[in-house]
Order: sequence, then structure tokens, then C-alpha cells
Amino acid sequence: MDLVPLKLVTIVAESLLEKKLVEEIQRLGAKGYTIVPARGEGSRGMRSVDWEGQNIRLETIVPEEVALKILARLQEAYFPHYAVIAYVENVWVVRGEKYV
Amino acid sequence: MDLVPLKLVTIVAESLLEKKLVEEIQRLGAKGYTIVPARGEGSRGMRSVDWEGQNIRLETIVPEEVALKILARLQEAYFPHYAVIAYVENVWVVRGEKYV
Amino acid sequence: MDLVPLKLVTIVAESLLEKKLVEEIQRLGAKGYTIVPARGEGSRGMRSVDWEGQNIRLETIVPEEVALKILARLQEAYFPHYAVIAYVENVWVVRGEKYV
Amino acid sequence: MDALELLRLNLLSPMVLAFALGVAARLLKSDLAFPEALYTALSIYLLFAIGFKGGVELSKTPVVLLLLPALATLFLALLRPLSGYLLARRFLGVGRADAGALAAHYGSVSAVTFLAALTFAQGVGHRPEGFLPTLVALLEVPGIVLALLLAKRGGGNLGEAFREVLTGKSVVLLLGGLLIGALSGEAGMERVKPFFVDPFYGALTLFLLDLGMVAASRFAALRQVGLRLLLFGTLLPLLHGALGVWVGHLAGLSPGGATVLGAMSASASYIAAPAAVRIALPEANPSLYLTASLAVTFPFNLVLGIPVYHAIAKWIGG
Amino acid sequence: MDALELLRLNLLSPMVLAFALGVAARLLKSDLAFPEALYTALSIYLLFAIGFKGGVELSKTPVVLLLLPALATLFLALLRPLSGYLLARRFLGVGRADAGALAAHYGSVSAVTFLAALTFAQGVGHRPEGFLPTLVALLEVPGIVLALLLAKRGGGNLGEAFREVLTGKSVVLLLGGLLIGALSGEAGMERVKPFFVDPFYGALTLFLLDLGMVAASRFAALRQVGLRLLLFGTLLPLLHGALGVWVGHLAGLSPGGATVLGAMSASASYIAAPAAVRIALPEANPSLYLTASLAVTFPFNLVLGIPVYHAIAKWIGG
Amino acid sequence: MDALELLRLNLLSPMVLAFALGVAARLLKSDLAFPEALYTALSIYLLFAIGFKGGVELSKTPVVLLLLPALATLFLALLRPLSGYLLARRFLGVGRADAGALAAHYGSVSAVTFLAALTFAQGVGHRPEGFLPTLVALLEVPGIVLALLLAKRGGGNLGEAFREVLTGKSVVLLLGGLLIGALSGEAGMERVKPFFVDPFYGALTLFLLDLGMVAASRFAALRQVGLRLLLFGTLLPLLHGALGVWVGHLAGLSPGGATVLGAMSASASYIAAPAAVRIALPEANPSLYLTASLAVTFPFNLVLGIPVYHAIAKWIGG
Ligand SMILES: Nc1ncnc2c1ncn2[C@@H]1O[C@H](COP(=O)(O)O)[C@@H](O)[C@H]1O
Ligand SMILES: Nc1ncnc2c1ncn2[C@@H]1O[C@H](COP(=O)(O)O)[C@@H](O)[C@H]1O
Ligand SMILES: Nc1ncnc2c1ncn2[C@@H]1O[C@H](COP(=O)(O)O)[C@@H](O)[C@H]1O
Ligand code: NA
Ligand code: NA
Ligand code: NA
Repeated sequence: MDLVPLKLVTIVAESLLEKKLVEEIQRLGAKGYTIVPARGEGSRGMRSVDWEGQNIRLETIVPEEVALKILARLQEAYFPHYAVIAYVENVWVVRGEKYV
Repeated sequence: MDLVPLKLVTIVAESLLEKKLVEEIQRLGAKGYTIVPARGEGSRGMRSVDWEGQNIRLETIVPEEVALKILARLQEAYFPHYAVIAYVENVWVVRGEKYV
Repeated sequence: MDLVPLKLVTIVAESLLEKKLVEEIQRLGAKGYTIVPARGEGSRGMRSVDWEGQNIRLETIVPEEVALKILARLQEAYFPHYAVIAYVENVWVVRGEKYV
Repeated sequence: MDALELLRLNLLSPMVLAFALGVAARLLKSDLAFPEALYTALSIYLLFAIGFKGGVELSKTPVVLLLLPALATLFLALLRPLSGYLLARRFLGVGRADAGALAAHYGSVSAVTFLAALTFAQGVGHRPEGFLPTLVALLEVPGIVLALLLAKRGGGNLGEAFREVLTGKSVVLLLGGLLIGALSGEAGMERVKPFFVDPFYGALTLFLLDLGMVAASRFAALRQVGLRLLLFGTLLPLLHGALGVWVGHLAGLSPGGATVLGAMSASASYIAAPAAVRIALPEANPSLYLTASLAVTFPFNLVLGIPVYHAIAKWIGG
Repeated sequence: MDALELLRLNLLSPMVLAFALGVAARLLKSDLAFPEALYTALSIYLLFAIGFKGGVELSKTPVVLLLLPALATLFLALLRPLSGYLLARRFLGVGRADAGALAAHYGSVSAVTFLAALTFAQGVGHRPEGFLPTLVALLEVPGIVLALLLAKRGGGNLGEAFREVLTGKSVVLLLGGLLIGALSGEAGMERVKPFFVDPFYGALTLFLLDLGMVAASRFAALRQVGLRLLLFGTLLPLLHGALGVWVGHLAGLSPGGATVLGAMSASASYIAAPAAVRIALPEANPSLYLTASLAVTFPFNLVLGIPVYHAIAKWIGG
Repeated sequence: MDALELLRLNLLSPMVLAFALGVAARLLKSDLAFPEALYTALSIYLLFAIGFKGGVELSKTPVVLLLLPALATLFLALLRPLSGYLLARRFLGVGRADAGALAAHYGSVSAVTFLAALTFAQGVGHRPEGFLPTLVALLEVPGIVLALLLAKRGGGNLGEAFREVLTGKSVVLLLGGLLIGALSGEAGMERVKPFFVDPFYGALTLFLLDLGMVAASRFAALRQVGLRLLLFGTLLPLLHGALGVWVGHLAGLSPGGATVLGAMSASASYIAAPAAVRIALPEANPSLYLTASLAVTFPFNLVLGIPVYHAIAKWIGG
């Protein structure tokens, strides 16, 4: 079996941003994503009191250059004003072509 | 403290498959697993309209050979017809014997 | 963009422990955390029948020495009596100073 | 009341309007969404309540009255998947797996269509027979199983699918509620009426609001699958519905009961069948069967079908 | 009944007491917590039910009666964000973004304050006009939009925020329910009354228990933002409330209706506005606007404001 | 009605049958499952509603009538953990931690058993005293604390467990509801009756369906822990139950009230106690205490115990 190395980008953000973040990552080249509702605390405890609840945890498996683009976009447009964090990991997948 | 390297296999699949997937991974040697309900999009947007909701995200920490067996089994029996993805990562645990 | 390497500690535990675990990791130096409700099976199937449901999956991004302290504390005070597992991974983040 | 007046009455019922609001909300891209737990909670409530009410009625019905309607239902249970399979093969030109999947959906029952028909029949003044929920189970289980048999003919985990249908939550809640209703009778009913009976219709209205959103999210797929599926999804229910009314009438059901049996027969499952089919026929295309049953047949029955079956029942029986 | 007696009645209503219990539970660090799905389910139920009831009433109201109250409401919709913006700039001394954010909150409406006022008015024997839920939507939408315009003046994704408000769940449920109620009328109402009307007040009580916990978790932030915000969050509602009662009276509303319009006008949104503001004005400080609207103005209106607006309405109109 | 007739009536109540359906669903491996949010929502509703109803009754009761029953309850609260501890040490032969854990469970109260007994007593025509929910809290809190003291004797975070019990959701909802009911009285009750009173019994039925599934998932563990635990889990409740009825009678309770106090005394907690014990006595084996309280004692009380305590109450009290 061929295991292909790729990047897994995980974004934890206030749930209000879900639609915008999904559009951003798809525009930057992500072919899929998985979202899980979450809660948490960080440097700004504050989350809007909202029907949607608090945070989402969004994962997307992408090639390295897409991962970098996503991080750059987050840094530019989201980190300053929103409660968002993001990190990258190395993962290995079968069927690597699915993610490119 | 001794940190033991192991593999973390993550499977994202339509929730209908939960019971079957748990049986498969246990049969192939996994000693435990953690499941989180999830939603997502990939190459087939379509998920059955179902009481169970949409996706599950299943994680299991296993030795490398078990990880490979799990991926092989997924590739053979699930990837063709079901909405499933899987990936492997390196993790380090305390009490390595618990997972073997 | 500068990517800073850090450790991601993931703890899966019975949900009853949430408050205690959050206090512990913050005391040991974690600057934030993300929690997702989960279910699972391991060496002790048993979970208390409780309003809170079953497990939580807690993630925290920390420097290596904090990660080790967290694992040591879990090993000492939680692994013997509670249903808890924990593992560490390598992740890369933007804005590394946020986690220290 | 004449037929047009009844159609108007159906269209302006809170139930049908709530479904339309759900559709509109999705088309307007509103962020309105029901939590999954609410959807599940409403499903559990509705199925158990309908079973329970049926059981209490059943406890007052002599068994012999049940015999003919049960036979009629079994007849429908055998015929519906066959006609569904054949029409899918011939008219849609799909393969064996897809035809079997469609047959399973049109061979089993949509509980909500059943509820809507029951509500409609009561609303226009009928008193449909109390044992009708029993018939739902009788129609649901053999229908799915036969359809899967048609598609598989000699392979696969049919047994698993069979067990899945029999112990599926719809059947357990419906039959379980029925049994509890039958055993605890009027005395039990008296105590739980303000929970399981009085608010029932309102809860159904809320549920349909959600179902409208779910159905609307399938409308996009309609364009891909095309006109033929639209025809399939309206003609087959009309055929099954008329047949259901007719055999219901022959079996001695009241016009109200025949209307409901007709609607049951005309309906296509979108809860039990998709789950069973996904396990037993993974190679079938979900886009096809979900769109047909949920985005075409369900709204068709809800809005037009039920008044039509009622008109037929009046015409034959009344 | 005199004013003090009414205040006592309000304070000892299950609704206000449930809110207090929620606050107490949070201050005692109890582990009591509502699942998010329950909060959402209750919200959906309450908004739809209030819309529906309003719609049924509306179906019995001649349109011409609606004209003047609608104009009065639009007048309030234009004035409230302006006064909110100015007071925030002058009295709190905050920047343009924060002032715009506060203006959006005090320019739109808290649905729960509206419900509480309606319940209060009915409780003391008034029959507030049935079209009041229509006025909620009329007050909500222009208020938020104008406030965002004030803050942005020439930049940003205002359109997105506008669409978000119009298709937001509050507005969709309220207006959708209203439409369904108006179309299905008394006949529809009869069937869903045991679900949407009879248990309404109890469901609202449960919801307020949860809201008390949410509000209490903001109390800690109060100390940081200080006394001026406290004054802002009580004086502005008093001003808006009195104004609302007055123009309501001028527009021909009954004392009950004027009380409710006053409470609406006095209220600050904590559902629609935060979402819209977070998207359109991310640089505004949520601590400021959430604390003001949820931890100051909402409890103030619930406990003291509503009886005061009622007293004014009686004094002017009664 | 004689005792056998009452037993039959209890067995065929929707409540007990729903519990049985839940058990059956789990044994048949049905995929029926309640979302966690529904379980929590029902718990919150039931506890608050029972407290509220009790509070309204309480508002009509002279305080002096409460004195003796409260003393009787405190007596039970001290005695029950002691007898539980001793029986666990001697008869089961378990260590100090396990005995303390069992004592905490049989020293506190199962709210659902309390509700079932209340419902049963009302169902057979009694009018149990309105202040009984107050007694639940009085029995629950000291019971758990004393048991933990027994097990710890000189170590550990007992204070934390104590706080946890006092501010636990069961106690907050029950006592909070009671307070709200007492303060808002009949006037408040009138408005929320269609939500908190009328549908109560039906909601309890649904809750028991879920509890049946949870209990059944413990049945497998029964075989491991063996016959002695089964005896422990039925004899201890019989003892505590008879004692509870007796002191209730001495304290002047009506036969209905004595039946309910007996059932409370016979019950074992499976909500508050497990949480407190897991924190304070992590070395105790959950398999033991959860199986005993949830899979043995709870169904025993629900099906057999309550009619037995009622028979005793009739026999003693006339
Ligand atoms: N060190 C961390 N580890 C894990 N999750 C974090 C961490 N810091 C922040 N988060 C998550 O990111 C969200 C936003 O963080 P912040 O912008 O720091 O408030 C928080 O609500 C947490 O869910
Ligand atoms: N690139 C991706 N990154 C993260 N999750 C994915 C990705 N692609 C697919 N998924 C998840 O896997 C599920 C099934 O994928 P698919 O079979 O491509 O429809 C989706 O619903 C997503 O939850
Ligand atoms: N090998 C494993 N992989 C993933 N999750 C596990 C594994 N073993 C245990 N868990 C999780 O950790 C929880 C406690 O484990 P245990 O203490 O072994 O019962 C389980 O309920 C699972 O959610
Ligand atoms: Na179905
Ligand atoms: Na709002
Ligand atoms: Na308890």
C-alpha cells in the first residue's frame, strides 16, 4: 500500500466564522474538510452568546503549498480580530490524489 | 517518563458505518477507540438523510502493523462505495503496552 | 511565514474530570485548550451513567516541557483510577508566542 | 366539501405551510437549522405517540376485524417493491442495484406521510381505524426485504439488512408504542394524553418545518437526475395510492382508513430504507433514491397526493 | 392594582424567578447546564409560536389599523440606533466601531423582552394588539442596518450583514410563523393550540432559567467595563421605552400594546445583533456590547423596565 | 383494590411498560437511542416540574406540619448510609472504598423512583403531601456526605464532594423549582400548568423508555458481580422501604405520603451519587455500585417495591 505524505491543517475558531472559513479554504485549494463542534478557552475568553454555540474545530487534508496559503490567509484576515487558532501536522493517506 | 511511539489512525466516515468499522478495527487488533460526531464535505457531498446525522470521526491508537492492516481493509472494502477517508499520524504515549 | 514547532497534547477522559483536568493543565502552563465531547471504548468499558455523557477529548498546544509535565501529572494522579488516555504529537503553528 | 375546497384546506394547513417555510428558508439561504437532537427527539415522540394511540384503539378492536386489512396490506407489501423495481428498470433504465434501492424505498413506508394522511382524514371529519399503525409495520418490513432480495439474488449480507429493518428504531417505536397502548388501554391513555395526544399535531408541524429544509437541500440534485425521475416519483405514488385505496376498500376499511392506507401505499421511505439500502446495496447511488423519495414523492404526497387519495376513497367507498 | 403591586407581581412571576434561579445557579458554581440543543429548540419554538399567534390575530385585523403603528415603529427604528450611537460616543467615549456595535444592539430588538412584556401585559388583564410580532420584525431589521451604516460609512461587507439580518433565524421564524398563522387562521390554530399556545408560558420560563445562567456568566465582565456602562444600559432603555410608549399611544395602540411597544423599543438584541456585528464590525469589542445588552439591559427591563413602561402607558393612555 | 390488582395496575402502566420497552430494545440490539440532549432536557424538566409543583403545595402548608416529617427524613438520612455500609462490608465482603461507594448510593435518592412512587400513589387515589420534594433534598444531601465520611475517615477531598452534592443540578433544580413554586403560588401555577403539570406523566414515560435502555446495558455486568449483589440490591431496599413507611407513618404522613417516603428511602441514586463518588472515591469499582443501583434496585422498586411499600402503608396506616 502506498502511503502519501500530506499536511493536516486544523483550525479552531468561533462558530460564526464557519461559512466564511469553508469558502476560504475551498478557494485556496482544499478538496474537503471535516468539522466538529467544540468549546474552549484561549487568550480571549469571550465568545458571542449565540444560537450556534461556541467554537468549531475544522480539519482539512491538503498539500503543503495549500496549507501555507491557508495559514497566510488566516494570519492576514482572521487572527487580528477573531478568536482563531490554527496548526499544521504531517499525516499519511492512501489515495493521495483525492486531496490535490 | 518513557514515551512510546505509536500510530494514530483517524477515520472519517458516514455515521451509518460506525458499528461495522468498530468491529473491523477491533478484529484487526485495536485495543480501543474514540469517536466524535462530525460533519463535512468531500468528493461525494451526499450523505443519507438519517436520524444518525452525518459523519463520525473515529480515532484509534495502534502499533504500525495494525495501522497498515486497517488502512488495507478500508481500501479494499470501504473506499469504493462509501464516503470514507483515513489518515495516519505519529504519536507518543505513556504506557505503550496498553495499545498492543 | 514563520512556523514554530510545538507539542499538541490530546487527553481522552471521562467527562466528569473536565473541570479538574482544565485546572491541572492551566496550572502546569497551558495557555488554552479545546474540548470536544466524545465516546469510546478502552480497557475499562465502564463509564458512569451520568448527565454529562461519556468522554471528553481535550487538546492543548504547549511547549515540550509543559507537555511532559502534563503527562507526568496524568500518570501520577489519573491513570491509576480513571478512564484516561493521553498522547503527544508534533504540530507547527503561526504566532508561537501565543502558546508559551 | 368538494375536492378543490379540500385541496385548499390541505394547502393552508399549518403542517403543509410549515413544510413550505422550511423549503423557503433553505432556498433563501437562511441560517435557520434544527439541532440534530431536536430532529431525533421529534421523530421518537411522533413514532411512539402514533403507535401508542393506535394501541389504545386496538385494545378496543376485535381481532377478527383486523384480518382482512392485514391481508390487504401484505398484498401491497409484496406488490409495491415489484412494481417499483420493474418501473425503475424499464422506465428509468437503471441497473439492478439502483432499481433494488428504489424498490426498497417505494416498498417501505414514510411515517410522516402516514401521519399527515391520518391528520388530514381526521381533519375532514373521518374516524380512520385505530389499527392503522399496525399496518404501517406490516407494510414496511416485508417491502424492504423483498426489494433487497430482488437486487441481490444470491449474495451479500441480506440477513444483516433484515435484522436492521426489524430492530430499526422506526419499527421498535411504532410497534413498542402500539403494544404499550394496547396493554395499558384507556386507563393509561388518560394519564399521558396531554403529552402524547393533545400536542401531537403541533409537534408534527414543527417536524415538517425541519423536513422542508432537508428536502430543499435535495432540490439541487433534481436538475441532475432529470425529468424522468420526476415522473417516476409522481406516477408510482399515484399508482400505488389508487391501488392502496382500492384494496383498503375491498378489505372493508372506512373511507378515512382507505385514504390513509392509500397514502401509506403511495409513500416512499426516507428513514428506514436509506439506512438498510446503504448497508446492503452500497453500490447503489444515494443521489437517485434520496432525491426521488424525499424531494419528489414526499412533497407530492403531502400537497397533492393525500387529497387525491381521499377523493378516490370517497368516490369508491363513500 | 397600583404600580408597586404590579412590580411585586412581576418579581414573583415564575418567569422572573426562573431567571433569578439561573443567575443564582451560575453564581453558586452549580454544574447545572442546558444542552445547547435545548436552548436552540426552545428559541425555535418560542419565536415560531409567537409569530404564529400573531398571524392568527392578524388574520382578523383590518390592514388599515396596522398603518399608523407600523409608521410609529419605523420612526423608532430610525431614531433608536442614532440615539444609541450618539450616547455611546459622547457618554461612553468609545470609538466609531464600538459605538456602531452598541447602536446595532440597542437598535434591534430582544425577542425575549418582547415576550416577557406581552406576557406581563396579558397577565395584568390587557389584550395587546395581535399584530405586535409584525412590528418586532419592522423594528429589528432597519435598526441593525442603520447602525452598521453609521459605523462603516463607506466600506466593508455591509451587504452581507444586511442579508444575514433579513434571513436570520429570528426573522425567518417570526415572519414565517406570522405568515403561517395568517394563512391558516382560526382553523389551523385550533389544531396546534395545545402545542404552540397552552404550554408557551412554561416553555418561556424554562428558557429564562437558561438565559439567567448565560447573563450571570457576563456579570464578571461588568466590573471591568465599569459604572458608565451600567448607566448607559439603564438610561438608554428608559429613554427608548418612554418614547416607545408615547409614539405607540399616538399611533392608537391600546395601553397594553403601548406597553409592549415601549418594552420592544427599550430592549437590546442579544441574538441577531451580535452575529451581524461580529461579521460586519470584527474590530468592535464584544465584551462591551454583550455585557451591556445581556447583563445590564435585559435584566433591567425584565425586572424593572416592563412595569415602568406599563405605568407610563397607563398614565398617558389609560 | 387488593394488592394483586394494584401490582397488575402498576405493571401495565405506560411508565413501567416504557421501561420494559427500553430494556427490550437494548436486548434486541435495536439502534434506537435517545440523543444525550433529550435525556438531559427531560431530566431538567422533570426535576424542575416536581420541585415547582411541590413548592406551590408548600405555599399552602403551615410550616409546623413540616416539622415531624423533616425530622423523620433526617433520621432516615443518617441511618440509611450506615446500614448500607455495614451490609456491604459484612454481606458482600467488599473493602472500605467499595462499601462507602455503595453506602453513598443507597444513602441518597433516585429522583425517578420518587416520581414513580408519587405517580403511583396519585394513580390509586391518594393525595400525597405537597412538601415531599423538600424531603427528597433533605434525604439526599446528608446521605451522600455521611457515606463519604464513612469511607474516607481522615483524608481526601471530601469538601469538594460536599459542594458538588449541594450545588449539583438535581438539588438546584429541585430546590430552585420548589422555591419558585412557593413564591409564585397558585397565580404562577395557573400560567405554567399546561407545561409543567399536564404533560408531566407523559414526559416521565418517555424518560423511562430511555432509562430502560441504560439499565439494560448494565445487565451484562450482573453475571460478573453475582447473586450476592442481586440479594443486596433487593433486600436493602425492602428494609429501607419498610422503615421509611414506618417512620413516615409515625411522623403523621398520610398513607400516600408514607408510601412515597418509603420508596424514597428504598431507592438508590444513579445520578448524584455516581458523580460524587467518582470524584471522592476513585478507587471504588463503578461496576459494583452502578450495577447494584441501576440494574437491580431501580427496576425492583419500579416494578415490585412501590406496590409493596404501598401495601405496608395501607396495612399500618389504614
Ligand atoms: N493553546 C491552545 N491549545 C488548544 N486550543 C487552543 C489554545 N489556545 C486557544 N485555543 C482554542 O482556540 C480558541 C480561540 O483562541 P483565542 O483566540 O486565543 O481565544 C479557543 O476558544 C480555544 O478553543
Ligand atoms: N481533504 C479532506 N480533509 C478533511 N476531511 C475530508 C477531506 N475530504 C473528505 N473529508 C471528510 O471525509 C468525508 C467523506 O469524504 P468523501 O468520501 O470524499 O465524500 C467528508 O464528508 C469529510 O468529512
Ligand atoms: N487505543 C485507543 N485509541 C483511541 N482511543 C482510546 C484507546 N484506548 C482508549 N481510548 C479512549 O480512552 C478512553 C478511556 O480508556 P480506558 O481507560 O482504556 O477505558 C476510552 O473510552 C476511549 O475513548
Ligand atoms: Na421510513
Ligand atoms: Na435578537
Ligand atoms: Na440521584
